[in-house]
Amino acid sequence: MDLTFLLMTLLKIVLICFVFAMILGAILTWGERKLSAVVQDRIGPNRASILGVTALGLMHPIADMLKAFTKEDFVPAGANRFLFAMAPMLAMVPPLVVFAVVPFGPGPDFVIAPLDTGVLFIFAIGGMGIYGATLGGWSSNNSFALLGSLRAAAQMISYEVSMGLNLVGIFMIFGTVSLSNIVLGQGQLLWGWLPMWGIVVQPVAFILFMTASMAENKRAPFDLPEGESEILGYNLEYSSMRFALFFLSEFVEIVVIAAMAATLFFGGWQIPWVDPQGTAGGWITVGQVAAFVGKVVFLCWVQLIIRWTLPRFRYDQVMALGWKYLLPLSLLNIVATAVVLAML
Amino acid sequence: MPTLKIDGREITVKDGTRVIEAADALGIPIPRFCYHPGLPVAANCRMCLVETNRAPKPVPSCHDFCGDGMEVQTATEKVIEARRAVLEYILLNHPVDCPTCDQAGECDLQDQYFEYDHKPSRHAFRKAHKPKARAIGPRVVYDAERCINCTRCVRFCEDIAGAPQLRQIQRGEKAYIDVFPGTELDNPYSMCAADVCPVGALTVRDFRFKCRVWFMKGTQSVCGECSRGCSVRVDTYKNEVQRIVPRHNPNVNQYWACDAGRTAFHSFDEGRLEAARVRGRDTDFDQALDQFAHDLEEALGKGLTPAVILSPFMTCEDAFAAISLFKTKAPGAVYSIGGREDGEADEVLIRADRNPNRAGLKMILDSFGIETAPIKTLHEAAHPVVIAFGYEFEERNYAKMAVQAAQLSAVFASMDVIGDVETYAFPAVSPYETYGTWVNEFGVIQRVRPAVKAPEAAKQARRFIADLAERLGAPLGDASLVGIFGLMTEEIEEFKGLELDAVGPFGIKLWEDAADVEAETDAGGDEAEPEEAAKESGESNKTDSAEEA
Amino acid sequence: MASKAPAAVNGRDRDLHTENLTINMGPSHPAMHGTVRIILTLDGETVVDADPDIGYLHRGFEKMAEAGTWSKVIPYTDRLNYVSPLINNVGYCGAVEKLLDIEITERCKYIRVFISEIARICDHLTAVAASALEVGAFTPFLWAVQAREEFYFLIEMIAGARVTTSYTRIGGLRWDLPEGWQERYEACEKRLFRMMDDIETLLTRNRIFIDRNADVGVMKAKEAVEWGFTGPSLRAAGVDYDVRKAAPYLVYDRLDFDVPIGHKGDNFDRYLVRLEEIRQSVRIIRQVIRDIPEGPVNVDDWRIVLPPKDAVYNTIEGMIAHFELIMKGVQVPKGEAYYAVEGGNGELGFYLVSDGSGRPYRVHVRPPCFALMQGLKDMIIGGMVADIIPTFDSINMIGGEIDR
Amino acid sequence: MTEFASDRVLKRFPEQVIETHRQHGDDTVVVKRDGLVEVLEFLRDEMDFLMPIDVTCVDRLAMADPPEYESDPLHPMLTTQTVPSLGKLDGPRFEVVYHLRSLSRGALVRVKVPVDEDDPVVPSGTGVLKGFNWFEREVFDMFGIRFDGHPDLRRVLLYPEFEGHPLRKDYPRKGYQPRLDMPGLNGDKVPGIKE
Amino acid sequence: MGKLVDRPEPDVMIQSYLPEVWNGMKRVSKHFFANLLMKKGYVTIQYPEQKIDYAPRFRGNHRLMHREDGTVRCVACFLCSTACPADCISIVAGETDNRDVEKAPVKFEIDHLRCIFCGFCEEACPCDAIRLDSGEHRVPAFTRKDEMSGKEDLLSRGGPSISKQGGEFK
Repeated sequence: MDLTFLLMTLLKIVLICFVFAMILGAILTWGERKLSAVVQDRIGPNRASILGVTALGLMHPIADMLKAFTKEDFVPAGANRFLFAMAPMLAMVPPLVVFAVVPFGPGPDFVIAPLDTGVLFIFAIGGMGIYGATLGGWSSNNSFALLGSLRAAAQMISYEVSMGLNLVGIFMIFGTVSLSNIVLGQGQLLWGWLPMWGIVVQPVAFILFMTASMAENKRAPFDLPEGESEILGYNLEYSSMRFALFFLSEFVEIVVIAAMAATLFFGGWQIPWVDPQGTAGGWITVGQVAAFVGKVVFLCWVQLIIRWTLPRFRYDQVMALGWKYLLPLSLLNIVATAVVLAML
Repeated sequence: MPTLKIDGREITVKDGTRVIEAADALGIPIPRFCYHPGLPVAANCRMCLVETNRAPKPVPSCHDFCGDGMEVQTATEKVIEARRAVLEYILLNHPVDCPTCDQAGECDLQDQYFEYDHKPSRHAFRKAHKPKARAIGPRVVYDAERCINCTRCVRFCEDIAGAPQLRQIQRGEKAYIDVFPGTELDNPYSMCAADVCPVGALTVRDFRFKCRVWFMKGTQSVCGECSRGCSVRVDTYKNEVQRIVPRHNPNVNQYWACDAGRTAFHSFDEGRLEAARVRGRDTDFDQALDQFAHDLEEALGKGLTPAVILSPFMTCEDAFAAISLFKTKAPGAVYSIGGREDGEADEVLIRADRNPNRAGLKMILDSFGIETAPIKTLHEAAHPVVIAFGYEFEERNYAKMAVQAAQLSAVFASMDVIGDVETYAFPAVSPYETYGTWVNEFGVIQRVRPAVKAPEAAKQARRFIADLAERLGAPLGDASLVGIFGLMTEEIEEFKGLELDAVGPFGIKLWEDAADVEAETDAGGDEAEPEEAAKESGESNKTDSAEEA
Repeated sequence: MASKAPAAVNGRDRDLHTENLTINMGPSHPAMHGTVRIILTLDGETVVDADPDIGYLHRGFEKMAEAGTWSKVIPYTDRLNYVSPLINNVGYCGAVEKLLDIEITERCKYIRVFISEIARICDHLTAVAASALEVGAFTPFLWAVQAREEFYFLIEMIAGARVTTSYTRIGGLRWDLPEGWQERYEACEKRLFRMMDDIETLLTRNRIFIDRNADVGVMKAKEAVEWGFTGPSLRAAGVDYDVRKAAPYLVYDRLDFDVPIGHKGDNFDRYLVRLEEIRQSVRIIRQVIRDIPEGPVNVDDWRIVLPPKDAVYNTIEGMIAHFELIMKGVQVPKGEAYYAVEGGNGELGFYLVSDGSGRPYRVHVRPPCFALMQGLKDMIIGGMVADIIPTFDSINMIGGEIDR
Repeated sequence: MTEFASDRVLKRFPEQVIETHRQHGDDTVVVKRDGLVEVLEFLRDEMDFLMPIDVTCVDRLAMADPPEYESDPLHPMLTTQTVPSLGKLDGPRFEVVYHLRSLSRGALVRVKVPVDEDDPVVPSGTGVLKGFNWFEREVFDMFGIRFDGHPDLRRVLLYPEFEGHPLRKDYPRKGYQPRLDMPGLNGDKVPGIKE
Repeated sequence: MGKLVDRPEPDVMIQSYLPEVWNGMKRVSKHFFANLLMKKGYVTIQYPEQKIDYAPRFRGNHRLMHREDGTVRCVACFLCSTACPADCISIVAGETDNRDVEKAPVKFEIDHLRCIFCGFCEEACPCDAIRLDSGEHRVPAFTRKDEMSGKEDLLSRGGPSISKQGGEFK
């Protein structure tokens, strides 16, 4: 482990986790407001400015951040202060860590830690996210927050299962759990012309994965843990920066989901028919990284559009959906994949 | 005793009763402008036309006497049309003045137009122009355009005030009321001339533009300007007295009151004593009373006899409470009655004695068997302890001298008139803020009610007498209005069998004497009214007592 | 916190020892409009007991109304159901006119029908939009509010204010309809139908929405009648009752429209009934535009309506009538009357008592929400916490009306 | 013309009905207090008046003679009394008013019950139609009339600590209520929670 | 008989979630792209820079009208404060030197914290002196004192009155 490697890794961590994920997450807060506004025939955020530059309202995330920093950090009476302070961090860290294994471009240079067990790492770390919501709700000493955290725990655990099972088909097809290898695998062509992307070979798994991962992320239509009109959510008692962390973690998680979906189902950094092995270097590599970013942005957009289209489920309906529909369907998907693979 | 039918209802009246009076007694509404129960009949407005079986065309009901077997219809088509026509005619030259007119709201023309005509104007010509807003007297303004020439004011000045100063001049649409050249409407009852005006032609200068009449609340009270004690209504707005108008009372003042009494309220808010004072320093009321009680007890212990100066502005209850306290605590006390000096009497209402309750005080003192010492010589005796009550000390020099001569003195007054010479000064309520009864010169007991709320520091006399009594160890018992009135009915001969609630708006005559005959002369009015009014008062009295308790 | 709960809720036997949770839902809860508190006893997410507590917006309307003249009550009525204030105006003035025993002019009747239906559209739009909002769909809400905005502009054009309209007067109206009201209305209608199509695409056949609303908050017909339900909530239960048909007022008996009724009385039926009622209202307005006669809008009696300004400024007769009406108010003869109109949420009744003076002796409002709220308890017990919100919304309780 | 419900009630309960009238077309029955439940049940069962519309009350106190706004005969605009008179009323002070509607008949009926001030109790109509529940609570809240047999007679619009019954005519228009202490608002310390 | 509403049957299309979600997303995306690319659908008003015109009947800030000579048309008849349900107008009347007018307000104050803009004062005015048709809405202020509009303030928004003292046929 030489110094260059260390420095490079650090640089990658900073670039990917903090620059890419955080900035994209922050921009997404603007994006969500702007998108919802446009959908609803409004203009949306466009007022905050630095020296008269509004940049379509892109200054708003900065303003929001400043506001969050300067607001009173309120801890309710009777709260467990330690856990109350811990919870937002617990919520924030896992989605950032997940980026360690996401390949942004061809080759090991574009991934922080090219683990062979990448997907398993993601599940392992992603499962940690439950603690943030659960502890945050429980430690607030508020009945509504408690209800929210209970919902969060139940929902996230339930969907973890089907989310994992969805991807088994992908593993079976590509024969690996390393994300880099899965991406390389998607560079192949089916029948000589169709890129063998995950969405092509596993369309059902893609829909199920998106559903499950959005449920995992507690976003509409699965935003029951923070259903603002019913129980107000596990983050009810949070304010200022702590709330901002919860808020930001949600958006970083959108990026994570988009990145995972792009990697697993949309060929990662692959541009169809162009340099499937990722060895070309030069502008092609740049284009491949850009393709990855583009796919991530598109998938983020899809998630946002869904958020602004659908009403919210009810708690029992979410559980029913998770256990009665998604899980059997995922299992069915595995069986079908296995059968097809066996037949081929 | 003719019996007649009005709108099918039968009534038997005295000979010489006018039809309009009979209708009033029955409660059948007949509109009128020129007719006034207290004035001679002129029958010139024609508003009160009714149909009778005695004449082919409508006749003015204020002018026609009731006859036996007469049948009167007050609401036939013909009558209604006649009223409408009369109103249209009256309004022909009436200026569009309601916004600037003080009468709006109590204007007979407004009410009757709304009730009996309420049709749009058919008039689209220039209106006749006449002098506007002329000050025809020191207290009255005349607007000729608004005048409907009913001549009520002319008749009032001639017949009631005894000062024929007004006259109608010109004729037809040019007619208007004026004073004789070089004279003014300055008789002491000139404001009543404005009162009787059914429209806003004559308005009171004192009240001019001060307040709109519909905002005001009226309180039935008694005028304290002279010993006649005219029944008045005190109109207030936002806890301020705006004006005083006479109230009908056949026992006392008929429909009238003098100008002096009606403007007297201005002086009662000047120079109020704002806080209790001990030797010139403002002090808390209770604290001052504590000290005073202590000092007084000490002085009485030394055997000093106090002199008590009562004021004829005190209500009977207050005086009674004071006397009964000093009677028990200081049996040898000397009593004297202060008050204002006599003025000149006239033949209408004003009496020489300018104090409202001297008769009541005398009655109470008599019942205790107390001889009063004349106030003018009180200071000569140099009483060491002087306790003075009073709303107003016109004879203040004498009272002041007595107070100055004393070692220990206490003044209970609404106004700070005696100067800084006393040991103790306690703020009291003014006559417009007090509950109680006054007895006038002719023995009519009437109730005084608070029209405005007293300042916080000021207290009703019997309240602090009760407090003082408690501190002196001789509690009065029930110190409320009803309680003390109950004691008075037991103690005082004239009050025997009286009930506070029975003292209606007209008061109760306690004794008959020669002076009554004079007041009786122009008694008129309708029979129904006393009954009605008594009923009314029953209600209000009950409320008052409840509030007071 | 803990309270005794039945051993079995929803037929589930408990095998674990759990305690019920008592929580205050509201008054500061986003779905409770800041005006209601429901004291909930929860077994997990299931509602075991509920006690709605109202009164947070109580302003003493009925006491205030006794203070002034009869006309001075009109601005207060704006603040009853503040989503459809015009209907309140119409209801109150209709009640006073009933006491006065006067017949208002034909044109006035048609205009009152017109403004009532506009207000009803606003009211239903709000309720429908909020029913989406309460289950988390924000977009349809804002679309609906945009369409409602168009109607508010129309109302502002007619009445001079969007919400605090105070448009009707005893015996007539403040103004006749303004120039160009018809064109403005056409624009509104176009926008309305476009928006309704959008909303229906997003909601009506969406399974998530149906799941949230269908068979939730069910109120059966018989129960609904017994609770005193009126309006869309009653009709959704399948009872064909509409004040406009049952006791026609104004000119509703001359107009042709259907009363939509629902199948089971659940939230989804209430949503559908409201959507259909918007269409029926449009149908009524079309007929009003076709039939509305020319003529005066105020009754020809200066003792009831203020004289025209021209007469007031220039003639003493007008001036006096004006003064008398402002100072003393309309002199309403002694008596009592109950007058009901079909408000946005049901039968909006005014029970007035006059003692013969110029002031109301007693003004009582029968707010439709009041009866709906007392039935709410039955609708939410046994359901889940999340069901309270759409159910509470679908009865469309308006704080200003229920608390008065 | 269909028959009026009030006529049927009068025929059926001649003892209990005080009077019937149809002022302004509103079908009205005035019944004695004891007969209220019977009449309501009769209306529900035999006349099909199934829908409870409204319950309210009228305090007739200010209708006492003379009324509150009694004016001076010479100056009619001026009120001579500043407080409502507490005069003697002819008849009971309160009138509880029930409105019911029949869907099948399309008719509305008003049932009025005079109640004395000294004994402001009325049998509850909730046993007949449960929809009267909150309306009766409101009447209790605003007028202090108790409903005998009401399952849940609490204040509904006002808070439990409220003193007096505001829609009574002797309750002042600008009245003030005593301030209440709010438990648990001293600092951040909530009872029962350890720091 | 009422008309039964059309209640969608839960068929496969509905049961399987996706078709309707897809339809919804299509409609939402339609709004998204239409607004983004053509920028026509926006309803937002950029308020302080951009204002919509109020209807001519809009009841906004009060104004006091004046006569030809610029003096206030109001004669302090108090009808507006009588008609005001919110009790927000306070007037003090006084005499003027102009003998034709006699009476004018010395003080005319509107408490905008109490005012509910019902327009009853405008309706009650017998002299066309007070109007609410200034077309401006009330702008909030920081202090209570600023919410009181005095005579000068109200006059500054005023215009010539259409009514004449004493009427047209004087």
